[in-house]
Amino acid sequence: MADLIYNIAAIVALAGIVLSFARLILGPTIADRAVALDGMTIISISLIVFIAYYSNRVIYLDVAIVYGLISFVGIVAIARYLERGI
Amino acid sequence: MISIIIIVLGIIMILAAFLAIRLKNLLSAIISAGVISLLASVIYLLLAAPDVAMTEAAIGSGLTTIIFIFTLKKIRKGDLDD
Amino acid sequence: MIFSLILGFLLLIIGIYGMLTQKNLIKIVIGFSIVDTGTHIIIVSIGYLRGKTAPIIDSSVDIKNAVNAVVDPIPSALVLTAIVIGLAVTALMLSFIIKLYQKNRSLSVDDYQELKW
Amino acid sequence: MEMLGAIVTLAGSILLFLGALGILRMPDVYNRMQAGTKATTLGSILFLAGISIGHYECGCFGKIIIIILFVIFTNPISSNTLARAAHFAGIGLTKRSVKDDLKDDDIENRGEEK
Amino acid sequence: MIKRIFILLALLGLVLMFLPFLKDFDFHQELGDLSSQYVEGSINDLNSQNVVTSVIVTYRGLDTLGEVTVLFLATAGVGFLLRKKKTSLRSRRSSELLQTGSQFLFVLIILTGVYIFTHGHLTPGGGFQGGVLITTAFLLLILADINLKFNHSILLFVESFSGVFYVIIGLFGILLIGMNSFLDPAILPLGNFGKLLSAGAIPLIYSIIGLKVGSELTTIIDKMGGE
Amino acid sequence: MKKGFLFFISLLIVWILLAGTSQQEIIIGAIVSLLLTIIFFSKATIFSEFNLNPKAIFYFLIYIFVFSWELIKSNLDVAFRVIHPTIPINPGIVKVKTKLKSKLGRTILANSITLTPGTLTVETNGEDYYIHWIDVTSEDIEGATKQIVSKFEKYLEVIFG
Repeated sequence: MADLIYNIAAIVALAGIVLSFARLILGPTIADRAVALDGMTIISISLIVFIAYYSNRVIYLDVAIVYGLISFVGIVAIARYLERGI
Repeated sequence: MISIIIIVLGIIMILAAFLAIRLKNLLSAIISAGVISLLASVIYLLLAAPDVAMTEAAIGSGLTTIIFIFTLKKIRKGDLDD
Repeated sequence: MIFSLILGFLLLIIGIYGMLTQKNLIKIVIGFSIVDTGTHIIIVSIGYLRGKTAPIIDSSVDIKNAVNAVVDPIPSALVLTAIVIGLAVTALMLSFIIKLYQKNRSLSVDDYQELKW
Repeated sequence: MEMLGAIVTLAGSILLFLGALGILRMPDVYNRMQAGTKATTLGSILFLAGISIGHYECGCFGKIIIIILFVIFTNPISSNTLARAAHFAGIGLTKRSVKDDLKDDDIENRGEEK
Repeated sequence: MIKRIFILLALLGLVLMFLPFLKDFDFHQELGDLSSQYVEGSINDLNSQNVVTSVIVTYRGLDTLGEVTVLFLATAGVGFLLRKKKTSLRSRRSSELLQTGSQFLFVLIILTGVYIFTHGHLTPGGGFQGGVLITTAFLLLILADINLKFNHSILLFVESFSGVFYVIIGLFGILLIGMNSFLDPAILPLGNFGKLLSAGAIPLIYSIIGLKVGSELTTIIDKMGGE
Repeated sequence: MKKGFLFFISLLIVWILLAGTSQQEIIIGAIVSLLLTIIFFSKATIFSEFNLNPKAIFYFLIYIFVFSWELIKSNLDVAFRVIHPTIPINPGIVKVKTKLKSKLGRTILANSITLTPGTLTVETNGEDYYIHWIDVTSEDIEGATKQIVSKFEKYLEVIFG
């Protein structure tokens, strides 16, 4: 029972990734696309932790740590380029 | 479960690859290419290769995008130079 | 995993298509990085064995029976260094593009005719 | 205990989904950013907390706490930088907006010289 | 038009080449001989939990040395192509929030990077990933235009020193163990399986690779993004 | 000196959360944290900008609770607005004022504002913060300041002086 609920949660999160990607396709401006990318990274962190639970390996969490710490740098770089900062 | 995740993420990656090739605006194309390497690291994790997943997460989502953006910056500045 | 193998091939073909059809130099490099990712996915999925886990033998894997419980470590080791080298190669290509742009003020392949026959 | 963790995880995933829906539905960049920052932050916190509650025997509390801290630190910084850049790049607010003090005050060009 | 047809034909040929490979591809159920030898050797001889790490550092250590050399050559190429020149262009200051936040996160990223490359034999990760994390920390400073006054001679010193030290550790293997054991980790005590100080010299070698990769990629980023 | 020690301890805590509590890990973590403290503590001035007395620590704990409550409230608020068929928003960018001086305190204030109901910091300029508000209920500076900033500011003022 609990396993089933975990799987449903993962599929709902996956649907979230699909919706964000739809904004990335539609997005009229670059800022919209960057917002969609930001949303996708955060949902992916949750998905990675779910995979760690699903495969029953604690060490996969290290990947999520690196992902959570690094992925925002790309967004910051896009923003700084947009505002002509770098 | 693993097959479902791989199929959904795979469709998104293929669409993102098409967008990266097709979009006229270079920055949008770079963002789409960033999506590919972002989701590739999840796929490596599903294929039981966490080392590769960590490398791709660190390099693909951060450094590759940034190197492209630095190139665009140099080109824009060169445009304004003279 | 057959789906990831197909995904890798599709990415490879899309990347090559982009490299062949696009005129913009930066688009060509983007195509190259897509081909890179596709190749890496192919190599990793060749090393995957169904129902086995990552080659890191911690407390959740039986040490006595480790050989029958893990996937192939060699493709992982190969791809890991290939990704880092790919980043350096991309940086090198992009700096060539910057240099070319500073010289000719153009990003289109059509404007570089010196080596055409 | 496992059931409790599963329900918390499900609540988190629904919040993540609503955040993504907000990114899709909202009318302009700033409102999308509101949905994309807040809903996904609490959503991922609940998702991670639910998994570590359901599997308290794995001894992974430390790493989960670290991931949650990193998400809380980094998420507002990236949204703030992006909102500032979008406003500087001239992406306007939606027609339904009431006021725009930042545009009226015109401080953006003052800070340009390095 | 003719060009387009040629391109489509080339892609079709590629697909036809790959199709039989996809159709007849049989997934193995067992590890190959070499792989199982590596797995067993890593557990019994080297005391290293992560088999990928022991393949990279020990069994294929010479290849890794070559790869680090390729990285060095690429760095030198970028440095040669992009010489710095002064631009008088105005650029916008970063916000106060980004400046404070990146000073705060800089220390955290460096600490995590050190964790990643010292635990290469226990967790996924190692020198390459840790080096990239350290590069990202410096990149954050460039993006937030903070001047922490790190001077470039330290960077060059770290790069060349770690390269030389890498080779010296390799030569110690020949000196202490035997003719065929360049880069053998058994020059240090092997320790207990699963502890931080185990697997001989693997943590040391991987830390050195991490410093080397980090300083080289930082040089690339600095050349491409610096003013 | 005291604050340097606190910096060292917090780095060590992060290391222990990452690596676990076995003896070797703690020794290596202490060495790494000590090196990082020696190298960075004097260069980055933002780490020494807070008070260190019992009252400040008490207020810090209260602040965490207030912040968590606001975070939950904000999420339900945004979720409600997203689900609603007509998207009931009334957005705008308003200007508010803060009294905080310390850089770290101002950053924490701005990040808290970003993570709480319907507000997003867009730009800071001296004591003015420009905030995108999803549902503007008071258009003048005093009213907006009272509704957005003051609930956090009274705690942060004690902590960061």
